[in-house]
This record gives sequence, structure tokens and C-alpha cells, in this order.
Amino acid sequence: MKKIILIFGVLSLLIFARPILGLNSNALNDKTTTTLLQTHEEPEETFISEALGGIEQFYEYTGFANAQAGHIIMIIIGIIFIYLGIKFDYEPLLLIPIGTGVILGNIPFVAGNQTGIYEAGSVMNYLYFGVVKGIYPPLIFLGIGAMTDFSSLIANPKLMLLGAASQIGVFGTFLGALYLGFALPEAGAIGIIGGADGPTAIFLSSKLANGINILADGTTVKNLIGPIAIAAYSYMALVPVIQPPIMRLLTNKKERLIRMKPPRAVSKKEKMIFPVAALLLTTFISPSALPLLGMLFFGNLLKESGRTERLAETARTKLIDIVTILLGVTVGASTQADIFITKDSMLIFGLGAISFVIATMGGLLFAKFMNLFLKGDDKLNPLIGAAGVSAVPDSARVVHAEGLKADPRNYLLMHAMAPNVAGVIGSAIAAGIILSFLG
Amino acid sequence: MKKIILIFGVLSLLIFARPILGLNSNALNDKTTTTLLQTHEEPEETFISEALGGIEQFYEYTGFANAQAGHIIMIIIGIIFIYLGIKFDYEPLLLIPIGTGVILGNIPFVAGNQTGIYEAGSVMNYLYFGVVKGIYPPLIFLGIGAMTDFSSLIANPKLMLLGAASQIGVFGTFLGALYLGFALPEAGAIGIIGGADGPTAIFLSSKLANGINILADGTTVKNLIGPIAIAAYSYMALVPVIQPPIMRLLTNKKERLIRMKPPRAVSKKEKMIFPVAALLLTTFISPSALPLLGMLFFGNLLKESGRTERLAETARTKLIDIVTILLGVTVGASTQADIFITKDSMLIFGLGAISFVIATMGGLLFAKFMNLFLKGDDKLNPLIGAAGVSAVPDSARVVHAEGLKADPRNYLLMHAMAPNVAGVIGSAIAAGIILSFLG
Amino acid sequence: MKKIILIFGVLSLLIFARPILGLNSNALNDKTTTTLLQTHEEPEETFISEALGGIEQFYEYTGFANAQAGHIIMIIIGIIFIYLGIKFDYEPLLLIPIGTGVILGNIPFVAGNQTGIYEAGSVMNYLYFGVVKGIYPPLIFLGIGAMTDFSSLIANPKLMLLGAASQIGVFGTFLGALYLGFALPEAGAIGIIGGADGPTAIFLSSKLANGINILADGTTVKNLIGPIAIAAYSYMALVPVIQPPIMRLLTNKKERLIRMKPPRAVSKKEKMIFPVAALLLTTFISPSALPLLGMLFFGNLLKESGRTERLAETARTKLIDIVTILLGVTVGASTQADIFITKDSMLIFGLGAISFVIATMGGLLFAKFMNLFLKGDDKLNPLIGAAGVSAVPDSARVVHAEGLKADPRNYLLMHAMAPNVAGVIGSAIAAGIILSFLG
Amino acid sequence: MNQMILLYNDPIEEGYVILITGLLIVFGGLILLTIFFKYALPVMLDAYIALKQIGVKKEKELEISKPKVDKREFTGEVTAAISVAIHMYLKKQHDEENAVLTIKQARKLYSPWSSKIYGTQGNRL
Amino acid sequence: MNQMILLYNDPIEEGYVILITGLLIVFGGLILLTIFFKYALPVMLDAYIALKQIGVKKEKELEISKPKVDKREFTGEVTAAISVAIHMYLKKQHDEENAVLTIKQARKLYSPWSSKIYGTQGNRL
Amino acid sequence: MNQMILLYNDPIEEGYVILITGLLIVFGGLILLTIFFKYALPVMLDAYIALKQIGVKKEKELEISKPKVDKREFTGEVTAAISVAIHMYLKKQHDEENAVLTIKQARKLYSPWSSKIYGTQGNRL
Ligand code: NA
Ligand code: NA
Ligand code: NA
Repeated sequence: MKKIILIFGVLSLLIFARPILGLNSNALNDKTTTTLLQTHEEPEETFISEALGGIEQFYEYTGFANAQAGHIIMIIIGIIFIYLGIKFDYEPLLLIPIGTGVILGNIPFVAGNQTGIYEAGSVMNYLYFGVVKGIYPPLIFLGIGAMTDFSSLIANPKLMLLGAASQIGVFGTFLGALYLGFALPEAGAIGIIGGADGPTAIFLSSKLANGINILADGTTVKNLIGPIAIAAYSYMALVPVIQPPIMRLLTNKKERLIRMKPPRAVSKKEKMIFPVAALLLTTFISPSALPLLGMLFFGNLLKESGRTERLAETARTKLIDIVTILLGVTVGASTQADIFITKDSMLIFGLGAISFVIATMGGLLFAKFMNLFLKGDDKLNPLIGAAGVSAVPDSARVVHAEGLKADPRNYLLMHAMAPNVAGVIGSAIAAGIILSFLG
Repeated sequence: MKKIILIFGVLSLLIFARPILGLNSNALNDKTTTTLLQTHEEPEETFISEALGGIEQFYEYTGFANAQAGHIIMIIIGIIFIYLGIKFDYEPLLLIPIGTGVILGNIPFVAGNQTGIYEAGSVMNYLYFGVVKGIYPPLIFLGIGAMTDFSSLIANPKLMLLGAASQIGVFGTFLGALYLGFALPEAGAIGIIGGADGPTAIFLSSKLANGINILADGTTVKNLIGPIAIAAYSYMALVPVIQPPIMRLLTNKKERLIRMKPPRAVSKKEKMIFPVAALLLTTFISPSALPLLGMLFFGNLLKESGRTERLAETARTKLIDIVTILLGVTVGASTQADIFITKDSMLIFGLGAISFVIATMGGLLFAKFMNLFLKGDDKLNPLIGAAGVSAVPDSARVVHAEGLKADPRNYLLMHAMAPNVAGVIGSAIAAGIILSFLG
Repeated sequence: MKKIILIFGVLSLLIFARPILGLNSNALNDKTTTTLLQTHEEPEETFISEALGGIEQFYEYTGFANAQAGHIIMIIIGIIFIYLGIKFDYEPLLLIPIGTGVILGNIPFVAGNQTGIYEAGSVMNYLYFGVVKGIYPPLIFLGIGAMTDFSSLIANPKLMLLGAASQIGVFGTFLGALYLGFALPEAGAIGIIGGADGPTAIFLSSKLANGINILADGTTVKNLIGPIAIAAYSYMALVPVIQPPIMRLLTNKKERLIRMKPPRAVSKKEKMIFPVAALLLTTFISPSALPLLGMLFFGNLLKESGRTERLAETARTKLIDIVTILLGVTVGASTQADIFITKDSMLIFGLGAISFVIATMGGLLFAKFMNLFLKGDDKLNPLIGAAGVSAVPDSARVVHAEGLKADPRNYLLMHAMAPNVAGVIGSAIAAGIILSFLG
Repeated sequence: MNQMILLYNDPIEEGYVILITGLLIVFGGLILLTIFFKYALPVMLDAYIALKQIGVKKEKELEISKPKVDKREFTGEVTAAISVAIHMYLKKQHDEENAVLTIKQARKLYSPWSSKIYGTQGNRL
Repeated sequence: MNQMILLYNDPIEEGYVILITGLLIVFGGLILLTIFFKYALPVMLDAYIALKQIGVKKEKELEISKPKVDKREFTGEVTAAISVAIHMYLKKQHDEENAVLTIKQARKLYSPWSSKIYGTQGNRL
Repeated sequence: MNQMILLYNDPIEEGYVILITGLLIVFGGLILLTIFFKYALPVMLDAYIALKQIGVKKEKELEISKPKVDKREFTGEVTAAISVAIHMYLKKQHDEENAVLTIKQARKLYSPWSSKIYGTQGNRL
């Protein structure tokens, strides 16, 4: 107990040293002038008083002097992200870098010293470049392509439609954002949260809501990359929490028990042709999605060609790791309190939650709709529709887990992978469409 | 059969929808104006007609609406590259990324949306930076140095001359390009195709024929990086096709049967000294080749020092893989039809083919010339002269295979490696010379 | 013997060809003009004389023609670095890349051809960007964090003070540099050599002594990145030579025999909390050190979280390797003779040596001072104070080796690791403080 | 492409148009993909094999038998079996992961960033 | 932040101030860290475990026994043993390194940068 | 360095000059390298060993015997044997590559880009 008092004493000493030293972070500029005058007026002051002056002066630059409520709140949020990642294993590869980034971005500092992520010339600013210019997301997609097996989609192409149905989440949220007063490009970027795909969300928001583009009415578009990325990744991490209730609400026991026939085997040739054909068809439809879809299928071709295993291996391990580290920490750091804690961010978080719900419902209901036209063992277990949101492969696992709850011998994982990866393709196409209309 | 008709129906519907929708990709600008007027004139049109208008409008931005013959041709070429790489194992690590890049670069898109590789701000443009500025080639050379064993060259240094003799291909092609009317720097860049070394070709063309430099007569130099890179890599991949007939033409059975004595063993110290000494001598002779030769021998020193195996391992695996992926896909994408399909490209391809033939002949004939001065078991099997073109190690393998055809117990691989790596050094020196004269 | 004469003959031919060809590197510009005139005056000259003219002209651009004493000296220094790294295993991962870089940077070349590291547009210049902007050091720290086990520090936090005591080397050298006439920011950057931490030294000098900043009196600050980095890394490599005599001088046999009790076991939770808590406390105190400390503890969190082993593995292997290669070779190359061989560089080397001595003494004496307050088996073996300089883990090994000399069963390695890593944290904080005062 | 925004004065109205258009295009695109893989690809593959059989009668034995085995060997039942195996694998994984980590950490104790330690790890990897 | 330099006209004087200030701050900062890890962290961890015991009585058996084992199993004696092992490991290392290198070089003889060889290495790694 | 272009008015003429010059320099450079490695390097290495023998008589036994073994052990015959081995290795390789791929693909079935799966692969590598 004695110890606790000791610690609290030290910390409060530091934070409440402000009034004692006669300083106030808000009055920083005034104070510096005063200090300056003082030193000139008293040239005979002793060396010790000068050293004390130095500490006082340095204190103004510490985080203790400049901390504001916003910083503290954001740092706590960062710690919570890390905690969730470690404790509950919610997408730790994303939440831990982003959480650390949130802390880094909210260490209070005095501007002008090339420390902050928004200060030109700072290291964080250079690393953030890959986010602002949308360079990291295609590299992530390259790695994703090199680790994804599209077999289940090739075996059962009609499941592609479930990935399409989930895009109602994207466009619905887009409309909602418009109603809440966001400008068209901003709404487009917010809508993509419903795609449940982090890199796509960052790519689109870096193109549409980047704080640089000029709107038709002459105003500058808002920079929403941070909130959109954080919302997208947060909800992706929370998929195991968000989806199950909706799944139980929209399906009955009988539907959840449907067993689907095992997918047919897929030949090596089909797997090789898939990335090339899918690349051509999807980018012809939505050329603006080229950086995402091009890299996704390029990575997959590296994997399936059988000749470039070496490159595929690098793309899906070290390259994606490096980009993940840099992307995570800079996206996190972009949540600098003074820029992040706004009403817009709150609205975006709200819209994001709704978008995941809509997308899940869209996939589920469309699966039920398709069942109207399918017979016998062709019928779909509507649960797999929920996997259409993307959030690969967490969403497919949630489906698998729900299926097991209804029937411990009904393995839905492979079936759910098809709408799962189709959801990624669908979201990228949707991003391309929005970019074409509003870019 | 029914299915074929169905598919062709759908595809032709999309491509021939142009006249149906009353659109024409060439009349794009006119059309947009018209659409704009229409909407203003008919504010009472129903919602469905508006949605149709949206699709019509979007259709103009799809690849189906903007595809031209050039795009289709280039996409087919890209697919052929991929096919060659997979089917015949011709340099798949290069042909598959380049082939995919060719497809990516020729997806038809409407300019202005940061999609194309030549549009500032697009992701492909950022990745292309490493090609335009010649940054990727030295990094490739770093990895190459870290994976190359120069033992056979150290054991038999006179084979270095075969690598020198092959440079007649570089300078001969340079002269040919001048005769065909190319400006001096352009001809220099084209000549280097004869070096049979992709990274060197990209490095030199990025310095000489980059579309930026101004010639003495005030005109801007052409951007030939794309065609030169594609030509260099294509012919490198085709070495097993190009070289054997020339080898058979210029050697008789007796020559092909010559057995060379096994190279002497090389000590660890010699291997350590080699990169440092070779670095000094070659860059003193040709300082402009510093980025290439410096990195090549730096990589080799990392490998041979015995203390930096960790760094050498990274340089020859993950680092070179990452750069290979980015280099391949961007060089491929730089073949955007409107820029690539020109008379110049055709000429470059023609010159490139000739340059490989000259280089092969140069090496072979010089080996026969050297034999005039060598006696007994010092005589060279002239086949190994063909390996002087570089194209490591395909060219050495071709030599090995030809040697085996003449005598199934004559293993020429180790002997051929010496001129093979000497060819790389020679080409880099030649690139430096050309850069000094014309840079 | 005959051979030696042959070789020396050839080399001297090349170097002394200057007068023979009637050239002089200093009169380069004059000469070119003359050549130009000659060719115009004698249009009938034979082809062979033209070719000779071409060689003569090319010769002017070779290293043989442009070599000056400075280049030769620096190249020899580079070779010595490589030799030390290979022969004595002194930090070979740093000395071999830096040594090669020193050679690369001092190959004599004619300016204007995008060859040198200080020429805009050259490859080396692009790679040097990461040094100039201080981007490489935080990435190195990320990898360091991902490979460092802070257990011994957590188990025995009071050893942190030894790392603090060593910073007297930083501030003492800073004062010394001021006395020698360096400007305040330059002195700050020089002082950090005493931190015995290469990346920190590069980071701080890239911010303070970068040749760009303007001083209060209107003059531009000097670019001291090269000398500071070389001094820091050289002395780090020489730690096994510098430290032992000081250690023996300041401790008696009895002190060297002190056995410390084994550190307590540290739980997984503590290891997870450490990076987050240390990140917050240190960056609140010294926000300008955020890029270094933030990345250090981020890397450590990736390691200790137990969920992101994949990212930690990449950070501590391939990522740090790539950055080490690029950092080493460009820092080495930045020692271009005409910029590097100055009185300032000599002063910096002198100050650097002193700073290591002061830092070592600071740590040792503070350990003895702490022993005044500690009893029984809590007493410290003062040798471990020397490890407070950083130079991880060489310094800790030196301590370990010295301990073994006194008592072959006294294993100090684990105990020495605590001040060793504390020294890194302390130096980074010190860098932040200096940056806050002088940035 | 900013002209597109000008088409409609009311953002909400344009929003609805984009919503409908976008969904139609996404569905259209993925239906196109479905059709291609369901109908076009098998036809193309058959055509390819047929072409090959006509052109290259010589290497018949080797070439043709191979893909057929490929197709038959890996049928639905095998797939189901693998599915179960994966399920079990994913369940067990956690324990194994921890075990691996512990071993790794023990091995890596006190191995900070010296070049010599770099080298050590390099050898192990 | 350049205004700081203006405070003192004499650089040497400012140098002394920075020296004293800097050392005090470095010591202050690391003392803070020491205090946190020596006193605050154990308290916080105890509080966390206490909170958990109150809140989640159900999973008591599994959760609580685990961290305790973690703490006891890995005590000082084990640490000392590991320390010796590391010492011996670091000593031996050199010979092994050379052996590994020799084998590697033999395997890699004549394997320059062809894509096919790339592929070869890819399989091995 | 653009002034060089101005030297000759006719590009073709300059082309010939560069052709001759270039070839001479390339040959000159590589001849220099040949001479260095054929004559200079052995002399230098001998000198180095001689210097060492004079300077450091003490560690004679160990140091000198080592490089000699190095030189003798790995003679031409061994080289030839390795050459054959490599030849056979390169021939066999293809089949092995396919086998490895099949196994890998089976293991990796349905393992897309989840972080959890990332982790799995991380452990395996
Ligand atoms: Na999606
Ligand atoms: Na060549
Ligand atoms: Na230090």
C-alpha cells in the first residue's frame, strides 16, 4: 500500500508540476518569451539556477507538460487494442501494430521537431507515405494472393454471388453517410468499411478522402484515412462478436443443419488459369481496382504457376510482414488526438458497425434466396452467406463454428471459404466502381 | 457446344454493347457532354432510367468500352509470356512477373484516375520509380553477387577474355542502331541488349533512353526502357533456342569433343580477395558502372567473407525476390500499348535478336582464336565461348548440354561458368563505357 | 620476382600514363576544349588516330586518371575495415558493409554522371536518403527490439542507473566539442558518439549536423553524418580493445571477484507490459526520441506478445538485414575523400575515442558508488558498469570475459546485459534531450 | 473523372444511382466470372487437350495419363477427409504454438543485436 | 524549437546547462522506470490477479495455477544453468559456423542467378 | 558529360570510334583482371604468408598447416566428381520439385490470409 502511494506521488508530481513550475502548456509561447526576458535581465544568476531553468525549459517539451485529455484517451484505446489482440487473439497481427501506433501517435510533443506523423520530414511521415499514396494495400494484396487457395471458388463458382450480395453493405453505408451530410467522395470512402477489408478501405480512402482533393464546391475533402482504417480493422477483429447473433436471428435450425456436398476436385491447370482469367474479367469491369485486383491475382499466379514458388513464398511471408508492420504502426499513429477525436470519427464508427450488420444480412439472405432455385444436395447452408463479408478467414471460421454448434459433424469451413474470398474480390470491384464515379 | 455459344454470346454482348448503347470509345468526350445535357433537360426522368444512365456512364469507363486492338494484342503477348514460363520453364522468375505486368499495363482504362503506370500518383508509377531511376538493377546485382561463385574464373582467369569477346555484340548492335537512325544515347541503350543481362540493360536505358534527357539538337531522347527490357529478357529466356544452332554451325565435331582439364582448387583467401580486387580494377576502368559492379562485388564479398553469411543470405533470397517481383511487374506494365507498339519497338526487337547472335559468335570464334596459342590440355572447348554472352546460367547450361551431345562424359558446366560470369562483368564495364561517352 | 615486376609495370603504366598521354586530371576542362579544337582542325585524321583519341578521351574518365592521394588513403582504410571485420571478427556485419562502402565512395570519378553518393539522381544518393532523413535507424531499432530480451533489466531494474551513468560520455563529449569550436548542434551530434550506438548516432546527426539546417548566426550547419557514423561504428567495433584496460585500472581484484546473485525469474506478463510501459515513460520524458524508442519497444512488443512471432521474426531477420546492408554501404560511401578528409573529421575521431573512455569510466565508477549503499549479495560487480556504454552485446561480452579472467566460474553475462540494454535506452533518451534543446 | 459528380445536383439522388448501379455492376461482374468458370473454362480445357491429342500423338502415353490421375485421385471424399483434418488441426494449434514459442524463447535467451549473434541466428535459420 | 539556442549567448555556458540538465533528465527518466518496474508493476499485477479472482470465480482452477507455475518453474538456478550453457555455446560456435559454411558452399557450388537455380534454393529453404 | 557527343559531327563516325574504343577498353580491363589473378594475387598471397611466418613464429603449427590442407584437399578430381553430382542433381530436380509442391499444397489447403494462419506459417518456417 505504501508503494502505491509512492508511485502515485511520483506521477502526480510530474503531471502537477505544471502549476508548481508556474507553467501552463497552453501558455507555452508566452512563457518562453518570459523565460527569454528573464535570462537577459538577470545575467548574474547562479549556475544552479540556470540548470534549473534548463530543466524547467526542457519540462515544457516533455509529454507530461503537453498531455491533454485526448492524448490520454487515445493512449488508453491503444492499450486496449493491444490487450484485445493478446488476450482474445482478435487479429493480433493487425491490432498489436495498430495499437502501438495509436500510442506512438499520441505521445504529446511540441510541434516543430519532426516528431509527429503529420510533420513533413519526420520518420513517421515518410513511413506514412505508403498509406497516403495507397502503396501498401496493393503489396498486402500481393501477399494475400500468394497465400490464398481459390479452389473452393473454382469448384463452386455460383458461390461468387454471395460475395456480390454482401456489397449491399458497402453501398448501403455509402448512402447512410450521404444522409449524415458527408460529401460524395467521403461517403464513398466510408462505405467501403462495409467491405470488411482493411487494405481496400485504406486504398480507397487514400484516393477519395485524403485531405488533398478539391470538391466541386471548392472545399477540400476531409482526411478520413485514419478513422476509416481504424474502423475497418476494429470491426474485422470483432467479426466473431458481431456476426453470430445475426446468423442465429436470420436462420432457423433446419437451415443451419443443411449439409452441402463436398466440392469437386480442382485441377492444377484450372488453378493456373483462374488468376489470369479473373484478373482480365474483373479489371475489364472495374479498371480503377487494378492496383488491388492486379496484385491479388498476380500473387496468386506466382503461387499456382508451380515455377515461382520462391517469389510467392517471399510475397506471402517477409514482404507482407514488412508491409503489415509499417502499415499497422502508421495507420495507428495517424489517430493523433487533435485530428482523430472529432464528431466525424464517431459517425464513421457508428456507420461502420451498421455496415457490417448490413453486409452480413445481405449475404445470408441472398443465400436463402438462392436456395429457392436450388434442389437436393445443391442447396446451400445459408450460414455460409455470412462469410461473404470478407474478413478472411475469420468470417469463414465463425460460419464453421456456428455450423458445428448445430451439427458437430457438419464441416462448413471449405464451403465458407468460397464466398469469403469472393467477398474480397467483390469489395475490390466495388472500390473500383466508387473510384470511377467519384475519383 | 451450346455452352460455347452461350459464352461467346455474353462476351460479344459486352464488347458490342458499344453501338447498342449508342457509344463509341473514340467519341467519349462528345458523349459525356451529351449525357450531361440530357440529364439537365429531362429532370423528370424516372429513377430506373437514371440507374440505366449510371450503368451507361460507368460502361464508358470499363475495359470493354475502351479496349483497342493494341490492348488485346499486348494482353495476348502477356499470356504467351506466362505460358512460355510455365510450360517450357524459360526463366519463369522473369517471364511470369513480366507477362503479368504486360497484362496489367494493358487493361484499358480512362486516363485521369491514377491507374496507369505512366500517370503520376498511381501505385504502379511509384513502383516504377525503381526502374526509371535505375535503383532496382543494382539491388538485383547485389543478390546476384551474393549467390555467384567466382571460383572457376579465379582458377582460370584467361577465360575472362571470352566474356570480353562477347561484348562485340553490344558494340555491334550499337552501330546497327545508329545506322537505323537512332540517336547516339538511344543506340547505346539498345546495344546493351547484346549484353544479355536484364538488370544492366534496364540500368543503362534508364540513364540514356529515359524520355527525359535532352539531346544536343534540343530534342528529347525517346523512352525505350520498356522495349529494351522486354527484348533483353525475352531473348535471355530464349537462349536455349537461339544458341545451339550457332554453336553447331561454328564448331566441328572434333572441337566439340575437346576435354578441358579440371580447374585447380581455389582457396578461401583468393575468394575473399577476388571481390575487392575485381571491384577496384573494374570500377577504376569504368567508374560509371560503379552502381552495378560495386553492388555485384559487394554481394560477393558478403558471401565469401565467412562473417556475413546472414546478410548474404538475405541479399540472395528475400531482397532479390522482392526486387524481382517489383521489377518484373513494372517493366511488364511499362509496355502500355499506346507507348509500346511502335516501329521503334519492332526495330529494337530485330536488333536484339541480331545482337545475341553476334555476341554468341564473338565468344565462340574468340575461343577458337585463343586455341591457336594454347597447347595440349590447355586447349579450350570452343563451345564455352558461347557462354560469354552472360544469360547466367542458362547459357552455361546450353553449352553443357551441347557438350554432352558430342560426348556424354564431357562435363563442361564448370568451365562454361567462367566465361558466363565474365560476360556479366564485361557487359557491366561496357555499360559504364557507353554511359561515360554518351551519358 | 619476374611477375612482380610485370604487375608493377602494368599498374604504373596506367597511373603514369597521364604525362605520356599529355593529360593532367587537374587540367581536365582545358584539355577537353583542346581535344575539341583538334578534331575540328584536323578532319582528315585517320580512323586509328580517332580511336586513339577516343581511348585518350575515355582515359580521362577512368579512376586511374582522376585518382588523388585522398582516394587512395580512403580505399586503404576501407580495405582495413574489411580486414578487421574478417580477421578479428570485430562487428563484421557493420565493418564489412561500411568498408565496402568506403571503397565505393572513393572510386575516383568525374562528376556529372550520376555516380557519386552526393550527386542527385545517382543510385547511391537514393539509397543514402534513408540515412539523410534518419529513416534507417528506427527500422534497425525495430529489429533490435524484436531480438532483445529485457528480462535481466526487469529482474533488476536498479541496474538501469548504470545505463544512465554512462551518458556522462555523451554530455562530456558534447562539452568537449563546444570547446573545440563546433557549433551547438554539431557538438550535440558529435557527443552522441559517446552513446556507443550506431543507429542513434546516425539518427541524431541526420537531424542536427546534416549540412542543411541554418544556425542562429545565418551560417549553415556542417554535414558531419559520415565522420560521426564512422567514428561510432569504429569504436563500437573496437570495444574489446578499448574497455579492458580501463576496467582493470578502475577496479581491484576483490571487486572483480564479486559474485552477484542470479536474477529472479521474470513472468511472461511482465515481459509483455515492459515494452508498453517503457515506451510511455521514456517518450513522455523525451518525445523527440520517439522514432527510436517507439520502434525499439514496438519491436519488443512484437516479440513478447506471443501473438506476433511472425512479424517479430521478419523484423529481426530480413528487415534488419536489408536495412543493415543499405545503411552500411551508404554510410561508408558518404566518406568521399574530398568531403571526409578534413580537420573536423580528425577532431571527431579524437573526441569519439575520449567519449568511449569517459562513458566506460562513468558506468564503472557509478557501480562502485552504488555499492556504497548496497549490502551482502546485493552488491554489484563493478565490471558490469562498463557495459552501460551500450555497444550491445560486445560490451557485455567484454565484461563477461574480464570476469572470467578473475574467477573462471563467475558468469557475468546475464548481469551485464541489464546495464547494456539500459545504455541503449539511456542514449536514445539523451539523443531526444539534445534534439529538444538544439533541434 | 470529376465530371461525373456534376451530373446530378443532389448528392442523395446520385447516391441512389451509384447504389443501384454499383450493385448491378458487382453482380454483373461476378456473374460473368461464374459463367466463365462454370461453362467457358471446362470447354476451353477440353479443347486444349483435344488439340494436344491431335498435334502430338507421340507423347500420348505419358502426357495424357498424368492429368487424368490428377483429376481422379483427389475427389470429394478426400476433400472431406482433409476438411476434418484441418478442423482438428486448427483446434489443436494453440497448444502447439505455445510449446514452440517456449522452446524458441529458451534458445534465444540473451541474444540481442550483436553482429555475432546475428550470425548465430543466420546459421540456424 | 530553435528559440532555445537564443537563451544563452555563450555556447559553452549553454553547454554546461545542457550537460547538467541532460544528465539529470536521463537519471530522472531511468529512475522513474526503475521505480515503476520495482514497485508499481508488481502491485498492478497483483491487483489484476485479485480483480480476476473476484470477477471470474468459475475458471479459477485453470487460470490461477498457470501463472504460478510459470513463476516458480523458471527460477534463479535454472537461469544460472542457462547462463553456463550460453557461455559454452558462444565459445563453441565458431567451429560449427565454419563447418556449416563448408557444407553450404559445397551444396551451392555453381549456382548463380538463374531462375531455375532460384527455384532450387526456394525448395530447400 | 554531354560534351563528348559534340566531338564528332557524324554519329556513325562516333559510333565506330566508340565501338573500337569500347572493345579495346573492355578487353584491356579484363586482361588487367586476368593478369592480376594469374600473377599478382599468388605473389601477394605468398608474400602475406611469408610475412606472417616471420612475424608470428609462435602460432606456426596451427596457422600454416590449415591453409595447406585447404589447398590440397579440394583438388581437380574432387571438382570433377562434384561436377558430375551437380549434373545429376540438375537432372533429377524436376521430379523432386513437383513432389515438394504437392505436399506443400496439401498442407496449405485453405489457409488464406488470416492473422492466425499467418502465425501458423510463421511457426512452420
Ligand atoms: Na468484402
Ligand atoms: Na554479357
Ligand atoms: Na549508450
